[in-house]
Amino acid sequence: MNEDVNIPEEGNTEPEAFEEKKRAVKVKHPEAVIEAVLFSMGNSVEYKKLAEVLGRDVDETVRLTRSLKTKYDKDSSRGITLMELNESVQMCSKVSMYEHLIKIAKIPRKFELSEAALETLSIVAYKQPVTRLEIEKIRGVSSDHAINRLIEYGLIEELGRLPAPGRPLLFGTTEEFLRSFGVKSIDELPSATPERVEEMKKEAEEEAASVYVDI
Amino acid sequence: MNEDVNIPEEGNTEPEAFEEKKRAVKVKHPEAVIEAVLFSMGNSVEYKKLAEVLGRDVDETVRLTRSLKTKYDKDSSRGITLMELNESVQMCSKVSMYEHLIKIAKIPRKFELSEAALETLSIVAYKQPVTRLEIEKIRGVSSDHAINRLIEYGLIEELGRLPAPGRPLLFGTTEEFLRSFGVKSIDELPSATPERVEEMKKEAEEEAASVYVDI
Amino acid sequence: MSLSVKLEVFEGPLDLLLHLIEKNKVDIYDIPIAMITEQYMEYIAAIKKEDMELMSEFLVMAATLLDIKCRMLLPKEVNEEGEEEDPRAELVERLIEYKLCKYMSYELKDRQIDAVKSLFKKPTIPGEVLEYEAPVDYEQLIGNMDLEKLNRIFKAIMKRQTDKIDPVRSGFGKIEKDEVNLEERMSAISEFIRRHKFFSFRELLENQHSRMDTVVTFLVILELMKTGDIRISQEKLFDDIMITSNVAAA
Repeated sequence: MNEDVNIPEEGNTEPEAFEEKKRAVKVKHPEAVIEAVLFSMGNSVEYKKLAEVLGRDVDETVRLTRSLKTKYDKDSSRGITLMELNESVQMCSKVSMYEHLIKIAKIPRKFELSEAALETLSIVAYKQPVTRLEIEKIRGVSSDHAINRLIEYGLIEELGRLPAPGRPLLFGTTEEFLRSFGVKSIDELPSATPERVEEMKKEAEEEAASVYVDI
Repeated sequence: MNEDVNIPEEGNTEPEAFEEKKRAVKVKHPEAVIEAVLFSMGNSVEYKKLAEVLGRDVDETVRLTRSLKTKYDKDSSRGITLMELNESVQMCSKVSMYEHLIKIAKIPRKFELSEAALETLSIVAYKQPVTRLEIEKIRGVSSDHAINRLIEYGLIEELGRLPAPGRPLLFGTTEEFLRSFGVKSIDELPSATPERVEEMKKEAEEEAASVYVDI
Repeated sequence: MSLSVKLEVFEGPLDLLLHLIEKNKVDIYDIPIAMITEQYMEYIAAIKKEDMELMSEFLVMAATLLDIKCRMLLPKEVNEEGEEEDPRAELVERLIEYKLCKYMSYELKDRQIDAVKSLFKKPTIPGEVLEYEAPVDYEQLIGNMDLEKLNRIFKAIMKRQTDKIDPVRSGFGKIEKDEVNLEERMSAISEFIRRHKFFSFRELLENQHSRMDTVVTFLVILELMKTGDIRISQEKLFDDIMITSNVAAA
């Protein structure tokens, strides 16, 4: 693959160097052949190999290929183009086509909040800052998935860590949440005041203590 | 992958059922988009899906695609074309490019179908959905081996079971069959209709008549 | 006649018969059955008897041919409509169908020759396309949810949580698990629905604190729905379930 392919320089026209070309028959429609070859191969094709198929020298092959690329690029009714890579060339879709490709290559995401996510969101909204454990205690079920989903959607975020044993993460709602729910300011929600953090810290400590007692 | 994505509507009170159509914007260069999509996807793409990307209805999409195919076919500087397969379309290299492509591309192993397999395949193609028993009745010989071979090659597939005693399996042809035999759709095959039988009868009679003259 | 032709070259008895018909240039609709049968017998007599399965299929056809030959010699049978029946009719039909199948298989073979010359390619979807993540569509995500509804959900959760804690029993060191009697609850609720036309599920749950109570009450409601004694409705997610009794005294 990585042999020394020497792309012949413009002036290099030694007639003896064309030994292996003796059986090379010039194909009639080189552009069509380049298109068909690059399409069928899918991956990159060395100019050297393409030249063999075209029955032309590498130099001319490069020239033909480049002019084909120019033709593709200039024509807005074309969705494909060529990409030069080292001593090879590959067919690809035009960058301007990506937005359309996305529609067909990607399964559209469904944006919806499950019941679990809504419950979790309401707890975060009204109890923030709140730890994972607290959410789960209130809901009575593990809420990892719902929390991750809400973070992914950008409705809640990590606010920091509670200065308590285990240093659990604290969650709160985001600005996007306020925007989406038409909340003018954070004041409309119980805010994350220092007092609330203190309160939680105490709770967490008590909890930790009670756990020890239980054991 | 292929489920119809139904965006859940909370209180679906909008009279228009064209929920997803509201975002369908007619793309500017449909030919370029068809080319880019079919090139990138490689596999066959349903007209229905292509229509979504183009922001046009299926009929217009089919029309656009066919005119693009005609354009490819007429232009001898093009090496690719399109192949219609039932309700889908796929990009492929032109048949005339084959002689050049065999020099460079890995040609997929051509499966040599036995006479028995071809007979069986033609019965499945024309009589589908068809049971093993029906195939054997027409051929006059056991066809297990041929059927298994065709399934292995992906040319026929089980379609379900006949709601009859024994619940026999029903077979039909696949998209791979259409591709491998260059058939747009089953309807396009020369029909084995009663008219065709009549035609054959006439031919036979004429033949017989000419024989008598000869004698 | 040369018997060097191996039987294996024929796909089956029908194929052999078609071959004989074509070789003798006879009309498929008027098969000289005696002649064809004779030639058919010569062929199968010549083949090796190794492949019994293949052989049996050819022998079945031989028997059919002999049967037709005999019936041709007898006075013609007449069907219900008084028409003469040709003993060859069924065989002819099968041969025609088989011939069609052969014809179609040649057609397919021809098409395959060109079709394999079209090459396809594997998907090459640009990385940027594959990595693309659609931005969150908040309008769709939030739907018609608003802060007020979120607050209702929150209150419902908090209520659910306090309901779970029996204020009296939680004071005890140990909570006794008591059995809830389904039948008892059933008759209590049946009695309730005779006296109340319209009430909510939460009303029914008043003074029921254990999870078991809730479950049993819910089961009873389902049962009463099935019997048609009540109808239920729930406006929105998390809303209280409204129950309408069909058996309440007006």
